[in-house]
Amino acid sequence: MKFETLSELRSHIEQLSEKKKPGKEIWVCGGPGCVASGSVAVAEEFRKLIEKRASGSSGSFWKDLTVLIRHEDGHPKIRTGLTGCMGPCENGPIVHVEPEGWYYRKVTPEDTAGILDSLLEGRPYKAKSMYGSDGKPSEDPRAESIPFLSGQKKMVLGNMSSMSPLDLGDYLEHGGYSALLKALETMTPEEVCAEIRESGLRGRGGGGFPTGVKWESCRKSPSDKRYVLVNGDEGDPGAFMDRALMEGDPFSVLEGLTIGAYAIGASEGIIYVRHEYPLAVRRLSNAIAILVESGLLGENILGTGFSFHVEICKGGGAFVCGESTALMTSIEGKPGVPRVKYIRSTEKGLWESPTVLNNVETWANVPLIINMGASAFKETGSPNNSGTKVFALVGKVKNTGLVEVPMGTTLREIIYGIGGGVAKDRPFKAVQTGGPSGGCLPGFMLDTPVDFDSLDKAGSMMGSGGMIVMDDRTCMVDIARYFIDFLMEESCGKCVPCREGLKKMQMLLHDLTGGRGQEGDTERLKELAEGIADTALCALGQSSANPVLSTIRYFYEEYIEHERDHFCRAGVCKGMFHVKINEEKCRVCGQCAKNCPTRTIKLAESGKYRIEQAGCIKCGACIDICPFSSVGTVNEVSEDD
Amino acid sequence: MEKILITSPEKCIGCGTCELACSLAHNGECRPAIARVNVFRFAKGKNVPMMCFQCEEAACMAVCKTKALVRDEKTGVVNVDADKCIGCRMCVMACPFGNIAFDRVAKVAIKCNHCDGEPMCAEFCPTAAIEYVPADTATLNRKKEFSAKMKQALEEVK
Amino acid sequence: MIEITINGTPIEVEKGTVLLHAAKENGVEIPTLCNHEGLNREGNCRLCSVEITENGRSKIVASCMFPVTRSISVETDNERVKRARRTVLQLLINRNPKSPVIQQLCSEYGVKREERFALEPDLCIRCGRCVRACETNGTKAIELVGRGFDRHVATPYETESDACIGCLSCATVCPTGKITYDESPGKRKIWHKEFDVLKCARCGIYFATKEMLDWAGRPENDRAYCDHCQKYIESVKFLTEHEQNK
Amino acid sequence: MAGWTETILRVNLTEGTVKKEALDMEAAKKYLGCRGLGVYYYMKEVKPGVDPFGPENNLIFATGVLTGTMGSSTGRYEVVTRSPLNGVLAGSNSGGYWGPELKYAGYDMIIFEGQSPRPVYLNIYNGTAELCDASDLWGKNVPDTTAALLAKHDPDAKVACIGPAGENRVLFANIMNDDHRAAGRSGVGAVMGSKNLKAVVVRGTKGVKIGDKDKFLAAVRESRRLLKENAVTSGGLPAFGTNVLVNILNSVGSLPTRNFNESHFETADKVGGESLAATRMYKNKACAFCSVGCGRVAWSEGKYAGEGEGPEYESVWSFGPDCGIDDIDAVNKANFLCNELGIDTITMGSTIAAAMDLYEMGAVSREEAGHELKFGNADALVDLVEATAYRRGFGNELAEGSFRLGTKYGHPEVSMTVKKQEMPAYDPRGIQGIGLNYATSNRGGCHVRGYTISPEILGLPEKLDQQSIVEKPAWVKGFQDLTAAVDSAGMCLFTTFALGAPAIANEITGASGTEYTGDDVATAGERIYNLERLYNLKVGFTKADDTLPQRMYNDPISSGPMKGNVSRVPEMLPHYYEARGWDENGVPTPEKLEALGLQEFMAD
Repeated sequence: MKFETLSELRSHIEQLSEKKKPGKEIWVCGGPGCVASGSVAVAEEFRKLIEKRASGSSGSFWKDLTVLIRHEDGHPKIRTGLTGCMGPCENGPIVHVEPEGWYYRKVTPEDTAGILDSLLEGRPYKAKSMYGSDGKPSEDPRAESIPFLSGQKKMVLGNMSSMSPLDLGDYLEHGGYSALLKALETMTPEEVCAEIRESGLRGRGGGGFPTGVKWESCRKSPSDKRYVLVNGDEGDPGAFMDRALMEGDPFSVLEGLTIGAYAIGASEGIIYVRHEYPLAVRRLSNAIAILVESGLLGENILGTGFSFHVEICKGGGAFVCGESTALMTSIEGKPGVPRVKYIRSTEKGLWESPTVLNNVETWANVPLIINMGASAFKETGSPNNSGTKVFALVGKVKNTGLVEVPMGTTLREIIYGIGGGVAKDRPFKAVQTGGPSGGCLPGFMLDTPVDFDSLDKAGSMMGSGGMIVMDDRTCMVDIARYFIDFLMEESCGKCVPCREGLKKMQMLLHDLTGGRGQEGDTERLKELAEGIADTALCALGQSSANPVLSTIRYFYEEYIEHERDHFCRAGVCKGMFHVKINEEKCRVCGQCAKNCPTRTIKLAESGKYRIEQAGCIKCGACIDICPFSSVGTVNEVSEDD
Repeated sequence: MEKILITSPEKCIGCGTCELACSLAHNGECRPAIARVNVFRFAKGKNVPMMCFQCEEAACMAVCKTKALVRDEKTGVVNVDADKCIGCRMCVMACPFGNIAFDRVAKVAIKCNHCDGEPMCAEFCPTAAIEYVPADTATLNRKKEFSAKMKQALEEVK
Repeated sequence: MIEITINGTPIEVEKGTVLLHAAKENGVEIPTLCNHEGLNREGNCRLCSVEITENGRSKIVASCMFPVTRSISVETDNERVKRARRTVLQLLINRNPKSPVIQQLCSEYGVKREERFALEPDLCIRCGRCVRACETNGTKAIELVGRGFDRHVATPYETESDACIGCLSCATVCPTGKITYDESPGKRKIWHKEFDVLKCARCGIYFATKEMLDWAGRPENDRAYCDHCQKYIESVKFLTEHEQNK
Repeated sequence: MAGWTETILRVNLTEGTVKKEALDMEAAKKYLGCRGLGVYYYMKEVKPGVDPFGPENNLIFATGVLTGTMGSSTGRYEVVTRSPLNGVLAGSNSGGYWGPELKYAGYDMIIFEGQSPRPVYLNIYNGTAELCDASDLWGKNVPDTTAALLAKHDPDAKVACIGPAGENRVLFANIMNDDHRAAGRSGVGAVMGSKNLKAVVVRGTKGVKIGDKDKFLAAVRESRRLLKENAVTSGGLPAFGTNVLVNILNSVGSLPTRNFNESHFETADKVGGESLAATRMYKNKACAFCSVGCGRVAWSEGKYAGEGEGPEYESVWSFGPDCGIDDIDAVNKANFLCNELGIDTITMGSTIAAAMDLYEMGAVSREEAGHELKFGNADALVDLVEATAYRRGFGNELAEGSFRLGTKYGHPEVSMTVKKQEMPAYDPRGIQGIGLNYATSNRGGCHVRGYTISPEILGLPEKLDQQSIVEKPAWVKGFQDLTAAVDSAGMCLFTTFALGAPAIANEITGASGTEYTGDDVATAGERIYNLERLYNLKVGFTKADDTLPQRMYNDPISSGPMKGNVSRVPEMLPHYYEARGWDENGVPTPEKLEALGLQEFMAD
């Protein structure tokens, strides 16, 4: 249907809220992780099953399996379909059942009948329950008793586990567009800006700049033409927060954007999405088409005289295009290279017009704030860091996945609470936040609250929400090398410090991790990194030194070992360590010998296992397999080793 | 009052001192080949000193993309902002009179700028064949006559 | 007007003036490689870095890009600034050891090429002046292609470009002498493209490519002479006119 | 050093090679350029007494420190070689635009060595210098040669070349540049011809560096002011050219007439500068960078119709009064022909005057002369100029100059020469100082090596009694030295009407960036003069050659204001030697040479 006036939309929304939710809902996670592990087949199976059981119906089925499969004819009414990412990717395919709120892990098509039956019978399907706090399938598969889910506060991701990303109706049912309605009906643009400022919302793309301030300054810049942009050029390795939002809840992003356009007086919006996210593009395009059809985008929206058009711009996937000025140059059709930014984009941005560029997650926060009001929004989070933040929790952690927590939650709560701790219970070594240009924080910083200011102070950054957990088998110098290699690939090459400086950092790090370190290299690296941080042109270049600086800051000793002793304690850097079994710790379980690919671990006269150094290829399999942590690295081995 | 350089070819004895004064003033060396003013010598003792007319509709200015050629509204002189010149030579291509050139060593377009109000060619011309005079109606007419003839002649060629 | 201090000296500058200019107008020279007054500024080389302090917070900015909009204090030559410039120069000399201008700057700042990090010598510093010149001229025959360390100036597909007119402004604005061209009587070769260079009908010097004259809109029938000889021709015309009027 | 290009070209015509060399900057500093530098290089490189027409004689084209700069009248260069006319070390100075152009091409000097097996010319375009075939130019006169070369090369190039006279080794053939300016005297064109070198084409687009721009401009401003304020340089010369002197000299009874048989020409006015300006002149013309503009662009009419530049006073005199001719068209025509054919006008006219003298006394017959060669025969004059250039008929005799002519016909006394070179247009009997200058001039009969006419007649810088001899030796020395310096620096001699050594020194200082005082300049002049003298002594000239034709001593002026006077050179000569610091035989003393820094040239 098309909403012609505010009141039409209002009455539609009011109707929806009066209506009781119909029957049961079986949602299959359609996030990329779950799709990869077979969730589409699961959804298909559910569809067939419900179809079969429903009496004589055909309903309308969309060919695209990623769309909602709806069947309302049978009794009781059961809806099923694919959603956006539900979060616990490690455990996919995930199935979420409403209104019970049950979550199932690693669901296969074979489980579907059981789940459907159990649902109709009103009991959980325990076989595939998510793990409880004891690390075993939970008796109660509700989110509250699953640490991974209960530790989170899903605000932005709130609706994603229980609606179709393709259906505006679903979105409206979940309260969608009430915020736009409220803004258009009851607020002036200035008031919207003020509300956002008041909420303390800060840019979720990593900069943490107060969104409301940005909007107000853009609104004040005199111009006939203003733009609102969505930065959907998520490029950090391992990060997928924005992707999840764009794929899973495109309407919320668009609603936020529309509110923003209203607030700053823009009539055009552009969503910049990397072309590696074709699904996000499809979902957004679909959403835009529906919204235009429904009168929620386009000319004279809801009869208010406010017009707003949105286009999608597909980026080439260059990491640097996530940098705001590069993104704008890219939209302008030029190579995505950053511009020096002493004049804010809010004054001169896209096509030299005042522009507000916010990241996907920031936009998705906007309807929440308008709906609940600034003061209610601020109740979540910590001072000066209101609201929640979505993270992609990955690395050596038990539960990987998409998590949303209130700002100010400590690293420990996220990694150990939600994430369940370091995988295989190995010692925690560091957590990397902020993407490639973020930093690595050590164990003693685990109680750092995760917010913009604390992470900055700790020498890392919030970034867009990547969070990589590392254990003792991670070499910090090698990590720095990895990130510098990545950045080296991704540097646009425009300015000297980033282009040439990364090359030199890379040479130094390759020397250090290749056993060619020279005295003073760590200092050299530090000096260079500081120089780059001072002089690089864009935020990306300036922060490109962070992986090096933060690892040197917290893991200096490890650098010195690489530099001076040519020793890699983590046993990562080739040829820079020997593997040795600590006989005191060895319990003679034989795992190491069994797993040694070269069969060089033998039982020694001492009765303990010993590695014959001559044959050892330093693959580290024994270190990883030893349940007693008795195998480790040493710099030198003596004759008798 | 705006001042202009006017030439009286009939007074010119062809010594070329203006060329050296010009090159010395602008380039610190004595080098007719780089002078903005040139004297052409013909049979029967005829000599014609030539320099930029500071055209009202200057082709050089029109074609310059970097605003390296700017008219000083006070003096009417079209100046070269050397810092802005990128050496595309379009002005040289465009001037129908050959009155702007490109200095390959300094990498910059060069033209007469009245030596910023103290034109050395006029100062050193021994016969006042080049004069720097207030742009009153009479002198302006003389200048116009000179350049109008040029333009006319040029039109005929075209 | 906004009052700022440069190296402790208070000065007044017009709002929006970039620091590089504000400094220069007040006799403070700041080195730069990528800046060219006739071209869009890009702030690529970072050599013009200066330190600004505002509300007690200091940061390094590229003076060629930083517009004065608020009262700030600027240091153009303190230790941090020098260190920043040395960082830049060190990186440049490692890759661009043969450029006289880089050598000169390095000797001023006491920077020497590091053999260990020495890269294959290249004269190009990717400042993009050539590309901007070409773009400004409207010809757009060259561009910076490749990312990061591989970034370099080239014509599309590294082959001769229809857009190139052989005007040589790229070579003119190149600060390091990287861009060269071959010139032989009647021929000019640059960016893989060979041009015929027109010969002056009077003095015989080769003065311009046809493409340059086209680009400048010079009438087809008025292209016979170099600028000097054109001047001569004009003087002949003047004389002829003069005679006729007599 | 600024002011110099510090590069010279050495061309070996025998080998056909051209190479660049660094200029000896010590020498450049010491000898200022042009004449001095050329003489220095010549003496360092060529042994004394070589055959002027032989391959071992070098031909040097040299510019000076000021040539091509904005100094005063700096369009000059000098040709230095051994003269075929009289065996001295000749220096022949010329204006125009060629000299500066050579510097703009990047060279201070060209040294030609050897002898080309076939006609060639040297073409210089900045850094490029090559010998080219000149067989199609050989035989062409100066304007045709110049036009052909400019058509072939850059039309803005400058050409110095010889005409048929040079090719035919007329002993007083000159080298013409820019069509109308001449390195006139001493037969340097014949040497060029003997080398089979037809022309030197130069095009230069470089510049001359200025050492101290501010100082230089200050000096130039001051010089220009002085030149402007001077009646000769800003009045007489621009208006009437050097020819302004015809009436002046006539009025002081010192205008040699009919081969020095008289000193007053009744109808001189008809050929004077005033008449020329009023009836036969298009316009005056300047050499490069000259504020004086004494050149004439003139024509001739009737049967002598023609067009060209000049005539200068000396030419007017030699073809006019000295031949007893008052037909301005004939005089002009003879002058134009000399320029076109490449002949020195002074020697040409004076030789014809001597021939007329011979004819009048019956020593030459009408058949021999081909004309009724009486004084006043204008047709004969014009015809014989051309005949001389091509060595046609009697012209072949004339081509040897008056000394050989007189000797051949048994009357050496008709040759009005000093050291076999014809005296110019000032009667030494009427003007004592100029006589001493003639007698002692290093290139023989010549006025421009010590132009005492300036004080003796024009009253510049002060008026001297033309008949007095007391102060003349010192004045002659002073003028000779200053002239040597001015010639060498690349300035025009005429600037000295207004400028003294300090003004010249200031210009050189500014241009070169090296400090020169007025004394330095004068000393340089004296050094150059002594060096030339040393050459002449080495090739056999003696005190006995420092003399005038006997007529100057024995035949008093017969009429006019100076009636009854004879030259008193013998009285002045010892004082002159003394003033020069030479011994009684006119040989520079070792002390003098040492003081001038000429030890290396001391007699072996």
